[in-house]
Amino acid sequence: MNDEVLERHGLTREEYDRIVRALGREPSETEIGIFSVMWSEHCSYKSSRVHLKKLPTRGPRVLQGPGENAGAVDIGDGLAAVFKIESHNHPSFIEPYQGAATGVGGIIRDIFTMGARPIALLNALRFGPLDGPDGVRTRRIMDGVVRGIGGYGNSIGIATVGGEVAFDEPYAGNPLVNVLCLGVAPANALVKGTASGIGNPVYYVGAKTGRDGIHGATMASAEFDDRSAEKRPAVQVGDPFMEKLLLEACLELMQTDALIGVQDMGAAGLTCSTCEMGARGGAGVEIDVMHVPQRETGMTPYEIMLSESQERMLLVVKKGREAEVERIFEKWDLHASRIGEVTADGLLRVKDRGRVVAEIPNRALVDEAPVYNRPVKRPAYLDEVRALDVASLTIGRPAADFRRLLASPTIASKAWVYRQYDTMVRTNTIAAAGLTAGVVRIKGTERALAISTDGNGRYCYLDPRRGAMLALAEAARNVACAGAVPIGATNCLNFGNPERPEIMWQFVEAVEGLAEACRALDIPITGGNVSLYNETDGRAIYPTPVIGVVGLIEHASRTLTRAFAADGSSIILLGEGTGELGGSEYLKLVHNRVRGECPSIDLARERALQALLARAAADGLLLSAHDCSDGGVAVALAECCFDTGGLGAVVDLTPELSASHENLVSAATLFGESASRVVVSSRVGDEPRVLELAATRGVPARVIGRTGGTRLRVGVAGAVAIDCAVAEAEQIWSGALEMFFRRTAA
Amino acid sequence: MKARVFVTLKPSVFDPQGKTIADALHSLGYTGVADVRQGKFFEIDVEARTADQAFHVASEVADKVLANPVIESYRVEIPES
Amino acid sequence: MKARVFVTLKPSVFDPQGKTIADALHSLGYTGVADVRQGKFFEIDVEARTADQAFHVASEVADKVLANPVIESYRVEIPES
Amino acid sequence: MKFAVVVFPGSNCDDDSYHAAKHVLGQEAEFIWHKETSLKGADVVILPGGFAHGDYLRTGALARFSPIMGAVAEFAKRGGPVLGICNGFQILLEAGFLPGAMLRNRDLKFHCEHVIVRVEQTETPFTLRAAKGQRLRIPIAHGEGNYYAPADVVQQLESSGRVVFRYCDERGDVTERANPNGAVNGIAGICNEARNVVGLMPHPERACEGALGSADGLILFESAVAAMAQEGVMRTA
Ligand SMILES: Nc1ncnc2c1ncn2[C@@H]1O[C@H](COP(=O)(O)OP(=O)(O)O)[C@@H](O)[C@H]1O
Ligand SMILES: [Mg+2]
Repeated sequence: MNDEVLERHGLTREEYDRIVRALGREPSETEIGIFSVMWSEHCSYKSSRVHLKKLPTRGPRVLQGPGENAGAVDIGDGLAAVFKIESHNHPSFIEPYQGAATGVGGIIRDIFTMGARPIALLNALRFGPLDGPDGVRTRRIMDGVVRGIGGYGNSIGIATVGGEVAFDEPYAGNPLVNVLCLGVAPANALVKGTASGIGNPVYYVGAKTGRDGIHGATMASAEFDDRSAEKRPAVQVGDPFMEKLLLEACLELMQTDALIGVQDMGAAGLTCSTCEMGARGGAGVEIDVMHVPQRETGMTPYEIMLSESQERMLLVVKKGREAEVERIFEKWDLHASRIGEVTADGLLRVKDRGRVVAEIPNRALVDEAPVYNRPVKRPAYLDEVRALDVASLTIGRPAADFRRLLASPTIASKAWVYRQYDTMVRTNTIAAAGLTAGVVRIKGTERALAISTDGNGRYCYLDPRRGAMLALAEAARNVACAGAVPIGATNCLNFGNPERPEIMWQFVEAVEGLAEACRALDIPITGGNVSLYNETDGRAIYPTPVIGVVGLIEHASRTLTRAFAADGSSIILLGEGTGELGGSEYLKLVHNRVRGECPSIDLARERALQALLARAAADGLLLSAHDCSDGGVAVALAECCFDTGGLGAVVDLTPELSASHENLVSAATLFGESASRVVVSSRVGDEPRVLELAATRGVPARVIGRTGGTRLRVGVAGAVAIDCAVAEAEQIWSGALEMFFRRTAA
Repeated sequence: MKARVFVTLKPSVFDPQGKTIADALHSLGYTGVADVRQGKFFEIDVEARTADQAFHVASEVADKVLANPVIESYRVEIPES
Repeated sequence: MKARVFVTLKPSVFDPQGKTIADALHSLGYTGVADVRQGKFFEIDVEARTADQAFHVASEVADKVLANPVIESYRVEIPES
Repeated sequence: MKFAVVVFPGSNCDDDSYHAAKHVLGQEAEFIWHKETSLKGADVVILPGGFAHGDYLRTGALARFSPIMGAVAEFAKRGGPVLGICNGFQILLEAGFLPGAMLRNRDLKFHCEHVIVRVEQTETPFTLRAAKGQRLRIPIAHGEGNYYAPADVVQQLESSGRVVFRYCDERGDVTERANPNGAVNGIAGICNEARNVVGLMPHPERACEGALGSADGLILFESAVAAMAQEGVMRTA
């Protein structure tokens, strides 16, 4: 086998030798293709697998951990929440609309293949700055991504209830598009991606197979450079209508007991679905590509096996039930094609008109894929960036900085984004988009699910271990602010090239930090996705773990949002800051520095805070809750005033000194991003009970002010630092993003 | 001067829109319709003295704004008036 | 046989897409572009023995399905092959 | 009272209309698959939101060829109340039940948000319980809701009192700013000449419970129930 062939397939010489050993002979071309996609980083997790094992995945509620199409947790009433996050970074950079749209399509399939009805979508996005040298391109990418997410999700009729958008230079050449889907299934009827039962027929249903996306999985496993343009045909066009038909037909089929297993054909298409289903069931799968519906003529078995055409499913059904299955698909104008059957020999056998063109043990493709424990090295940049010389900062007026922060795209309202998403279809959305974590009620029960995604690349750049902890803590805190108890998490790990020891170090640190935080907060990881090689021309993104947390609200009617609810309520700050400015939005925006130590976190205290929130919400003691994140307590207070019709607040904060300079005190107090802090409000008279609850749990809590009037007044130790009409602040905040797009085109 | 730009998905790219329309036509009894592909088409009014010049501007615009070269190809025509 | 159907908004109907593209082109410095109108264009593969027959089928399809007469007009072309 | 909710393959607000009719209102409700040819004795027909047949060509363009549409036409001709919501409205336009057509929103963006509409006409089965000029806070969720009709048709709609809903601001004024999509004269919904077929872009079925942010949409469903009750009285009398 010559090097050129291996390089084209992204295989090393050692990997090739392994293939020969697994087969006991030289592979055919089709077999090389099959191995190459299954052993690609994207499918095999070969660089990440040893580390992902460190994540806690078990818990009393976990019904399905990692390994299936999606994870699942028990939510009572005989139901399961099924959810997973997935990245579509590379395709979205090449073709923003379709890349993002097909990302949404892919994650929805992962959910309904589990037997769940998808009820909510979220998206976590990272782009470069909207202005500056790459501004035009970035705006075009963002516009396309947002339209693509909406185009797919709105059509298929799944509410997009949340997400996040942040902007930073390292994403200019490599935006991140992570999408999360949440569904609900009967807890005792989760469907698996398993092939079993010798002689059971294997069906193919959905769109026809074309040459699109061949080697998409391999593309997602390589860096970008100026040659990437050649790999472009890997982008596909999404067909939400087809997916809607598949969704309804599959859910209808799952009402019968004719189905053994199902998996969607995502990355590595037919190859991945056949061998993974076989491997899970300990069975063989034999198919003849002749029966695979084809869109183009003259496709080779190689092309058919590697195609990543969208909206296709593979099903194994019970022998003797074929007519019933076919009838359900016909109802939805879908044609189910029988392409093969389950065998006893554990092999993936691919035939072309009866002639065998590939014959590989399923285990060799799936379980025996190479695993690397890649070298790690602490990056040299760390010592330099962690040093923050506060004395060198020229401190301005807090009131002006406050306005600038409100207008910063990362902090400003994302209404321009989510107004383009259908946030309410299926009439489950309790907390309107933008108000808090997404909250969807579960019809037929008293309950609701809250869900949030979070991740701060800047923190992780400064300290990937702590940054990952902070990401999980923030996501969990956000659902806790809605009044929910966090019950499960999913994660999307976006990093650079793992073959560079410095990147690998970031990765390992982040995974270990996440694992520690999950254990401390008692939130199991039920699944996720790893996206590596997020680099363009050798420049990596910030290490960016994005964490999605699902929380359970026992009484949907007790759901909290961030907006102050009434004039004259008491404002209480739960938790306390230490004026930490390292890695903050303030430092970046006002002083153009990405430096310092990212905020510290005490996980035990975080857990106590979240438990306190759930309890106080359930007891009806709170009127609103909002966590302090980007922009610190000042921005959090402002956000509590927004969407209230202009309700103001008067607040006085205790100065936070920490180690910082004296002239920095008010900035640090107002804009520092210390973790584990939440602004809540309660009726006058209820605050003693809130404070008492907090005291018993060891959570610092203090009444800091009261709602009322039409201005937001924030003092630090009695000296007024911010005094701004809410209407004015809200106008800045809500109009900032839109300004960038006003004059851009379709 | 008028220029026309036709933007179509590249032949290798799946066209769900065309496919859905073709399916609908079949179910309406137009069985003789084998295939439909849907594209976009733009009529552009450009200030230009020669057809060549108009062609040039329209091509540039098509390349930069109207088509995404990753999945689409385009064709420019200057109709004789 | 191939037939092409062009569907355009009637002149009396405002075309927000064309307008947006024209604005974008202006902001990109293409000041010579006076006006843009966007339409749809379909390539249909019809079983037909003569160009006339193909024209007939395509026109019917355009009339019944592809264009909405309230806002759109259409034109059918059978390109010489 | 029985509501029929027609299900096209790409309908996605079918469950929502069903839920509103059945669980919020406590009426009977039944899904009718688009390939069927009978409405099975329904009293009210709802064409729900969604993207009926993918809508890649034009919204609602292919739905008029669905087998059920013959029965819907029959039902409408006999005076039965038909409500088209969002995609359902688009289908009613494409199928010729109502005049006009939908263009893309003037800013080319999909809009999902609460808007305010003013009830212009109460002499329809879906507004009879509302007051003229009453303002309803109801969500929209569409990319193509920019209602258009030739000037003479608009003129006729206006003069015959067939504009049923109009986008307005909080004070009830019809302004450019309050118009989310560019619809001519701020038109959000219209009815046919016989006034029994109503189409509107906003989603009343999404505004039937306070927990979802507004219950203002309920009045359309309650009106339908009242209308049928009246008719029942008339029938038995
Ligand atoms: N891409 C997006 N899609 C949908 N909703 C979004 C998106 N980005 C932000 N939001 C919503 O805007 C609100 C504010 O987001 P963010 O500032 O990240 O919240 P927080 O700081 O509380 O985590 C949240 O309700 C979030 O769900
Ligand atoms: Mg946040």
